[in-house]
Amino acid sequence: MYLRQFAVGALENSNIDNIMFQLAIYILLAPLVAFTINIFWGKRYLPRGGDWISITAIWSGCAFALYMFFTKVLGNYDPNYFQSWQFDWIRWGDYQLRIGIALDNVSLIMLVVVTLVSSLIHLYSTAYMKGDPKYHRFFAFLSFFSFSMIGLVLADNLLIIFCFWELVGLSSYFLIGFWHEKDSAANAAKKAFVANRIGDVGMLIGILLVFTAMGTLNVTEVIAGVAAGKMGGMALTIAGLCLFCGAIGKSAQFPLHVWLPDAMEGPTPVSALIHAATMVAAGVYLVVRIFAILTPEASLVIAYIGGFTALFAATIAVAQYDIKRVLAYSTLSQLGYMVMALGVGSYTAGFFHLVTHAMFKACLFLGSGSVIHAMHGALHHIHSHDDAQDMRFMGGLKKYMPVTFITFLIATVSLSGVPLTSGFMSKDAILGGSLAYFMMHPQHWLLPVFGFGAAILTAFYMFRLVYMTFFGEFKSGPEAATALHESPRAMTIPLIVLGALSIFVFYSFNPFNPASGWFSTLNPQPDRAYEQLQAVAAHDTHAEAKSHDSHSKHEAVEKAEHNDSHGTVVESHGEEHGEEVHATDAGGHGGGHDVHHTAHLIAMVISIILATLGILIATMGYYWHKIDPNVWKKRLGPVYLGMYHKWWWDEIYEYTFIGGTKLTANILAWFDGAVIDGLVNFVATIGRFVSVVHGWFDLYVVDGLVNLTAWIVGIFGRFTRLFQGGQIQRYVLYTIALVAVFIILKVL
Amino acid sequence: MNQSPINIDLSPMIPELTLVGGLLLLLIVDLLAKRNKGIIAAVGGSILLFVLMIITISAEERVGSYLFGTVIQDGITVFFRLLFCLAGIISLGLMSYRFKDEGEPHLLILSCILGMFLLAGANDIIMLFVAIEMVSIPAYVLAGYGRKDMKSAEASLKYVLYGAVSSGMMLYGFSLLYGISGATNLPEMAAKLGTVSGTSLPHVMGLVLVFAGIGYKIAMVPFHFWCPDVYEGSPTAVTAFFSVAPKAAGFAALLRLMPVYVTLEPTYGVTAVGMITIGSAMTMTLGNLGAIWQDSVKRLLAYSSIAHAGYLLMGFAVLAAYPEGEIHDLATAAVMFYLVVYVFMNLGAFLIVDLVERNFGGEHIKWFRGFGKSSPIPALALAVFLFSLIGLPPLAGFIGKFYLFSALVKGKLFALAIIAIANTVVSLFYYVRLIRDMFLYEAEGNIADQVAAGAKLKTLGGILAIVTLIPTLVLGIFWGQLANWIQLKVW
Amino acid sequence: MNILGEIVFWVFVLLTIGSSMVVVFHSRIIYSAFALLFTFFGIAGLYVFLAADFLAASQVLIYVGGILTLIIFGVFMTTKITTLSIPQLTHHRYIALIPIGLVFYALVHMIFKTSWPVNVLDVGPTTQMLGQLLLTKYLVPFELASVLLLAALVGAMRLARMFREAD
Amino acid sequence: MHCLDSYLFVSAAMFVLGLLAVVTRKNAVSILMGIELMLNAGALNFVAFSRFSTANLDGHVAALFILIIAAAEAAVALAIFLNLYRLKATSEVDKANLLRG
Amino acid sequence: MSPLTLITFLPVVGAAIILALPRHNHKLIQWTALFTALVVLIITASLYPQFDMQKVGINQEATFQFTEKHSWIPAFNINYHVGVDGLSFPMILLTALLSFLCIPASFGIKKGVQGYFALFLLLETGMMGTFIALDFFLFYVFWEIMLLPMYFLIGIWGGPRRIYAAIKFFLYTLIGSVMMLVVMLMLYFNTIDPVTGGHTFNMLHMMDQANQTGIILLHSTRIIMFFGLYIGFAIKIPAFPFHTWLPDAHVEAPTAISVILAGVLLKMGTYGIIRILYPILPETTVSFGWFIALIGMINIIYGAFCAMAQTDLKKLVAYSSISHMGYVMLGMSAFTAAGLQGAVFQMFNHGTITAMLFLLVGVIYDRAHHRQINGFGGLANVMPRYMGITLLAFFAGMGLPGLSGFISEAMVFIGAFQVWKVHTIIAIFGIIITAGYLLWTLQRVFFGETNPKYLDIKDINGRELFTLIPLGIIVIFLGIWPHPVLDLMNSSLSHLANMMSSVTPL
Repeated sequence: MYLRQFAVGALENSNIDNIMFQLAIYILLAPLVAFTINIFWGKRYLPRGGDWISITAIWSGCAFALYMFFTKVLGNYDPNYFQSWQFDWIRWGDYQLRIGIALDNVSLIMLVVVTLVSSLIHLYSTAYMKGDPKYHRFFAFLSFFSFSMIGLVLADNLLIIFCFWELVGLSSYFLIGFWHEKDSAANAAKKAFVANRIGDVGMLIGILLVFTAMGTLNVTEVIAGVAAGKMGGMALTIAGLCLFCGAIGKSAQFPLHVWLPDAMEGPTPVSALIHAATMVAAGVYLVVRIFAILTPEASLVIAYIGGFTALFAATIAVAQYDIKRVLAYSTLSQLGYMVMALGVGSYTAGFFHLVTHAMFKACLFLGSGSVIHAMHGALHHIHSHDDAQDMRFMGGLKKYMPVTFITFLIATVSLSGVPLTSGFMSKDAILGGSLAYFMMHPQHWLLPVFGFGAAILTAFYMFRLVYMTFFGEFKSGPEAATALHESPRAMTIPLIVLGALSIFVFYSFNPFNPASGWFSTLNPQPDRAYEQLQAVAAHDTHAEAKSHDSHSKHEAVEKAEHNDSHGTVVESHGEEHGEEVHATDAGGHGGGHDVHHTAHLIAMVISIILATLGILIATMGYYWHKIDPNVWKKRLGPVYLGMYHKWWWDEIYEYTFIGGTKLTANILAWFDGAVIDGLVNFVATIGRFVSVVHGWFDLYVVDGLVNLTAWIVGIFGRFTRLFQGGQIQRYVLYTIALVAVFIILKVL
Repeated sequence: MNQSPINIDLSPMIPELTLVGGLLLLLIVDLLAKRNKGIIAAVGGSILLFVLMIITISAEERVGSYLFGTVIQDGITVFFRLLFCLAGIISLGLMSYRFKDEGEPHLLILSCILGMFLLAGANDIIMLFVAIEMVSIPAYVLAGYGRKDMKSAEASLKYVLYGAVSSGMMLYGFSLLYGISGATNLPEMAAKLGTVSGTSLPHVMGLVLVFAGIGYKIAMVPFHFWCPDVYEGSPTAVTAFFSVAPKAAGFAALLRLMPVYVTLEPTYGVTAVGMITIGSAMTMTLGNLGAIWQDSVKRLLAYSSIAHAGYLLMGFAVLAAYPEGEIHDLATAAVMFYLVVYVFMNLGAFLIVDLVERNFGGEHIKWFRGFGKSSPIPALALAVFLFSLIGLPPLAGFIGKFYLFSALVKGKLFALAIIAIANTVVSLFYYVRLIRDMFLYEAEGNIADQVAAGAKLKTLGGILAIVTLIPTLVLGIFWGQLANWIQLKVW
Repeated sequence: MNILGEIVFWVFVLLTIGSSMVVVFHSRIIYSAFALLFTFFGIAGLYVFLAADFLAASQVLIYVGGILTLIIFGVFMTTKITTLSIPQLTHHRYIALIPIGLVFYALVHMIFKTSWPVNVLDVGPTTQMLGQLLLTKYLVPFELASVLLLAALVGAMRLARMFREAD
Repeated sequence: MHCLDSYLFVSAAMFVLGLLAVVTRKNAVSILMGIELMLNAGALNFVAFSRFSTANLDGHVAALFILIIAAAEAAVALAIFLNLYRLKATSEVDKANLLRG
Repeated sequence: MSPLTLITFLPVVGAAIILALPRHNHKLIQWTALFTALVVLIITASLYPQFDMQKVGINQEATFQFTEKHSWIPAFNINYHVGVDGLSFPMILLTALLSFLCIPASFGIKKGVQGYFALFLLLETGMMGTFIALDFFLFYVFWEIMLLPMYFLIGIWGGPRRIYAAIKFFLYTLIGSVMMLVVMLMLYFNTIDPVTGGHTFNMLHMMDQANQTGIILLHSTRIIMFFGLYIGFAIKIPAFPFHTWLPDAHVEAPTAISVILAGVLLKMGTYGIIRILYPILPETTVSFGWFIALIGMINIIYGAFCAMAQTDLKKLVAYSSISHMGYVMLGMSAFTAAGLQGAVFQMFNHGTITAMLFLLVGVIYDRAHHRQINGFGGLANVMPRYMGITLLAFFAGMGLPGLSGFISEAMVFIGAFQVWKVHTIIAIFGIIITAGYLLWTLQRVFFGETNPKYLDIKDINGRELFTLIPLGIIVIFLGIWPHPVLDLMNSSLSHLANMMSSVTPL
């Protein structure tokens, strides 16, 4: 009764009637229900461990998501679509913290991506996890993850984003540590959670900064608040970077990247779902959400972190032998791309890459899962304890697993950025964006270098992987080969679907111009709130600086010239108004659109060349065997070692942060026991020393009065007793002496 | 010389006269009785004290000073007389366990009480001196009552020597005061000394030396040395009596002497407040420190009683600081309230210690280990008394301390309050140690069987335990009545 | 006062102090006890000089006749009597001198630094006045003293009986 | 001319000597003698003040009571000494040190 | 008679009944105790619908609820004055709940059953009384009443070093309460009852500056009083550096007593600060807000680090309590509605969460007879239900969203950050360390190969589940829908926040 009172009080202002929200809530809660049922009753009472409940929940959710997507996104084609539903969650004083669901194009697209990939992986898992003793629990956790991820996507409020953010971390923890009997899995789970927490601390601080300045956490209101000038300058930069810290953790950007490769200890479907397609993209999604409030300085930092991660992770991927690790580093690298894209202001490109990457990377992981599944069977057949994930034991698998091979190849091509794939379009957009940024700000030449460097390495290591796995001879012996087989249909269907979705046609009918596709149309670059504010301030003097003509098309050369002149204008102006330089510098949003087109073309050419080059080198090394990788290993020397050992970051962290923390803990615990507790033990130590001689200390003090006070008091107590020696005449003497002293001192 | 007819009103002396008469009667009965002399004397003495209480209450309204100002009767007198009777009755009960066949100890206690009665009303230094000796001399004998007990003999020796020296010093002090004031009557003396501006040397030294006598009676540092030895050596029942009644009498005397003390002006840097504050601080500190390592529970309680004297002296410090007015009355009431509470809890504690000693043959702390398990009821009672001595609510001891602290805080003697707090904490060590030994430890070694047999409070013991326990518990919660009554006495 | 009186007074003073010192310092207890006799006499003499006739008489009667006898009995009963030269030991004599010396210094300082009130009593027989005081103003202490003596008697008897029973 | 000061001096000397006896003498009876000295010192003071300073006889009364009390005290003290001697076969006070601490 | 009086003294009646029961009939004693606690819980719960959430309380006598006021000791103007407001009501709910749940958790006690349950019920009286008292003297008396049963419960039924722990607990808390006593008297003598004109112990009168006179109006005195009260309460919290009694007491105490100790007794410290220190000395408190925030921050970080280094599971939980109480201090140091409400909510949540943790430690201790974290390993497969609940409790302790701890911590951070930026930022890093030690512990206890010693260890049983599941449900429910508790305190604490923000610091 009273609960209803709360419920009514909290929900009265909501417009829950809307079918969209009803569907969204269904999509959100169905997996939660599935989780609850499965975790409690799945094992004992439900057939098949209740997997069908989870699958029903997510597939129906996927269907509804697609329905919403087609009715709203494709049906209406409204770039400014926005709807939200709220209720108040926490109240203090007069303030109500309202949370709820926000639906717009971005969230709907993400919803589709998440539910689709998740649905496919649920299906895949039925085969992959078959026979596992904790089969029901796996599905329960998958459902739980789906719930958290969908919640993250739908959330309209930074605090609730943070909540689901933590919950996806939690489900990731459970799923990485799914085989917790293995120490490595348990360690990896812990590492993932703690690394995420570190990022979350930053995010929390960012949330607090935002809340303190604006009194709201609703994303829309925050953006409006920034536009209204409630927060700006340094504070906004810091807040933006703090929020981005969360993304660093979740999307495993440098320097918190170390957890993701280890997270591959989880079952492969988990790697595909969480650590490739969806959860790790949450960081990028967050940046997408807060894109409008990022200041140029913040963006720049973001761009560098992303770019560095992209290249850095790619170098490591080159030298790995574990099939999943290669993919993991590749994921890191691609996430770096996305982050860099957002950093340089290529909002659409970044988000686009998120979507395409989700598809082909999920496909790759599932494909690798299929391979591992097969290898596992084969190695088990010959009673070998070799690592089923090590590519050095594979080879020639295309013959045995044709479906896997083909889908894998499509995804690889897509990832490598070969034309006619989705990956080509999105990656090209990113590279174009970074190049454009460089062209506007030549001092940031490193960003395109990162991008293009990563591109060639990507093509190389992906084809290296394909060659080592699918081509050549099977290296575990013919006997094992007899046990190799194509995976069951439950596994191949998702592969086919995802492989298909890696083709350009689903995103844009022009394979070389993603901008003409529905995606870009629906996701135009949002106005930067910060910039708007600056623009208002600069309105009188620089009307042209805030040109928002986002669809203007000019000749490339003209654009370049225009941009140059524009740049100079800005710089000359900057001498007078320092802040506004940054305002117009911001990712080249203003005049930068023309540059984008130029850069886009240049980038396209370069990236095709680089991809070809990368593929060529891989082919030379691993297919034609024209180049001996071992020779190059020696030749590269320490560089190779660095790549192989992941540039020693794990070791560095182990000895600095982790070791430092444990050391601090031990020191403080010692401090607590030794110094604070008692201020005592110092004295007690001396006391114990004395006790060796006298023996009374242990008898009395350890007997219950271990305490400095007790000790001192005890000493005085003993002292007092000295005067009570049993000689009555001495007593009289003491008395007289004290009286005499008193009289002499005080009276005379 | 003035030969006018002398008209002496002896009516305020009715309680004392009754007591003397009863005492003589009991002496005769004692001589005639053949058996159970002690029980007869104890019962008779208790009846006598009970009658005295009735007489005292009925003579309550006769306020004023009598017999040429040597005797005063007011609420405080009445209060103390009732208190002495109460302590006397409980002590006689305790004594009758030990002295079943001897009447004299009971009679000596009664004569002690006679001295106390006079002390409570003494208003003249000669009266005071004689009354104090009247309290002391039977006490010397009582301390030596342990039959063939070396410790008891030693206790009485120490008691008599220390007591005699103290009274010698007090006497010398009185003579000095008499010399400079020319009066033996206390109010007169105070008035005389108050009119003299500044303070002369004999004034200071006289008061300091008098302090020796009073301080000895209340076991105040540095006149406390006799106390632990005498308390330990004397028979437990006697110790119980010593620890409350003569001490309370000493405080009564100090209360009477306060007007003289407050005449001290800080010419020599010595004031009554300073003297009493230092005395109080030293007393409680040394009392508590001394108690810490004691293995004899009687000795422990002796030190604890020293400490409690220190707490009580805090009230006197406030009295000295505020010679009259609201705060003065509050402090007086606080001291009196504490004394009531103290009588109950201390006698109660000794009751249980006596029980242990009678059953096991010793009061060393080892006999208390495992006592809580073998005899839960006496142990629980002792725990209550000890917690009350610590001053934990909701027990009476807390209220007593609370009252004293209120007086201190109101009188703004914060330094003393802080010392008292520190002392309360120190006192925890030994009280809690005893409680711990009773409840948390097992009996050790060869005495385990004996302890495990337990000890039971028989009829008399049970009655005495209830008589002491109920006030200790009830006064912790419903103390308003008593406080009101005491305040009425003070006004 | 005449010169003779003066001389006699100082003789008494010297007798009192000197015999006191013998009491305190002599190494034979019997000598101490007898020296105490002279002290009491000396004080009685001083009482005479102070015009306290009744007191002087009481002093001689009670102290010399009663208490001193008691003390000498005490000496004999608590020591094994072989000769008259019963040695008595002393301890911490020198350390005791310091505080006690300080007390003495303080007292002497006080005595000679203070201007005592001067209010001289007429010389005359005091016995009657004392009697009156004792029966009026000091009636209660007077009576009490008798009870006190009774109590002391009972107590002493009791202790002594214990002494006897112990045999 | 003998005056108040000389009496007071005598009394002070006796008081101090009495104290000295109490503190230094081992024999209980000697200590008792010291106590008697102290009491007499007090009495002498009373009488001297009565004569020179206060002009009343209260001092004499006090001295009288001191006499009585000294007697009572001496009686009890001696009984106690006897008791101790009986049990310990000594009258030396410092031998009685069972009770301490 | 107010129902509050009923719930306070009913346990004493129960204790008396228990003492009258035959000594060796353990079943009867246990069920009597359970029944008593159940009745208390039912009465307390039945107050919930009657509680008017709009009423303010704090310093307005008229808006306290279920009040009862009798003259107790007229001589000192002491009243039996009880009542609840939004600050104390959640606390009595918590007390009634935990007291009830702890009784089945104590059914394993075999020694001195009668004494145990009697003391336990006496303890419940002390706790209830402390939370409902509106008269300072009454508060103090109840505060001290808690001490004795606790001493015996730890000292008699505790672990091997129980005596040491009991005495340490006793000494520390008594030192604190004596400090409180002096300040209480200072306040008493300088507060005028507006009606009678005499001195008063009424807290609500003390809160009105118009009633204060004399030296307590001096800044220096107020600072002294602040620290007197602060130390009195800080020892109970326990705030750094007075915290060292806690790990010892917890390690030695029997499970149920640890639960009560951590679940209710620690709250008394912060409750006392908010109930007494804040309204009575507002401007002094505001001036020392930085200090409270600093101590809160140190508690969070320091407690977490110390927890990380522990090898004893119970000690780890004990230190985690220290860390979590730091959030309460941090929250209340900001004097904002969010911070205060977060702090009180955190008190409630910590009560439930830490109760679960201690109960869980008790469960494993009953089976393995040790608590060494490294001595387990791989329990996940043999005790899956146990692990599930442990995970819930651990993650709640970590402040994971969806569980109650998150909301209170978030509110604390939001509230505190507005005022104490640096303190809060440093404190936020505590959540990393918290996650670190809790996950590390999970790993060492549950993951890896199953320790062969414990292959046939029994999973959690029905009685244990009975104590844990209600707490688990509360933790989850309040994590999703915090209003039932948050709304209780909203008006009271908003009022307090307004009070605190309207004063001018020294």
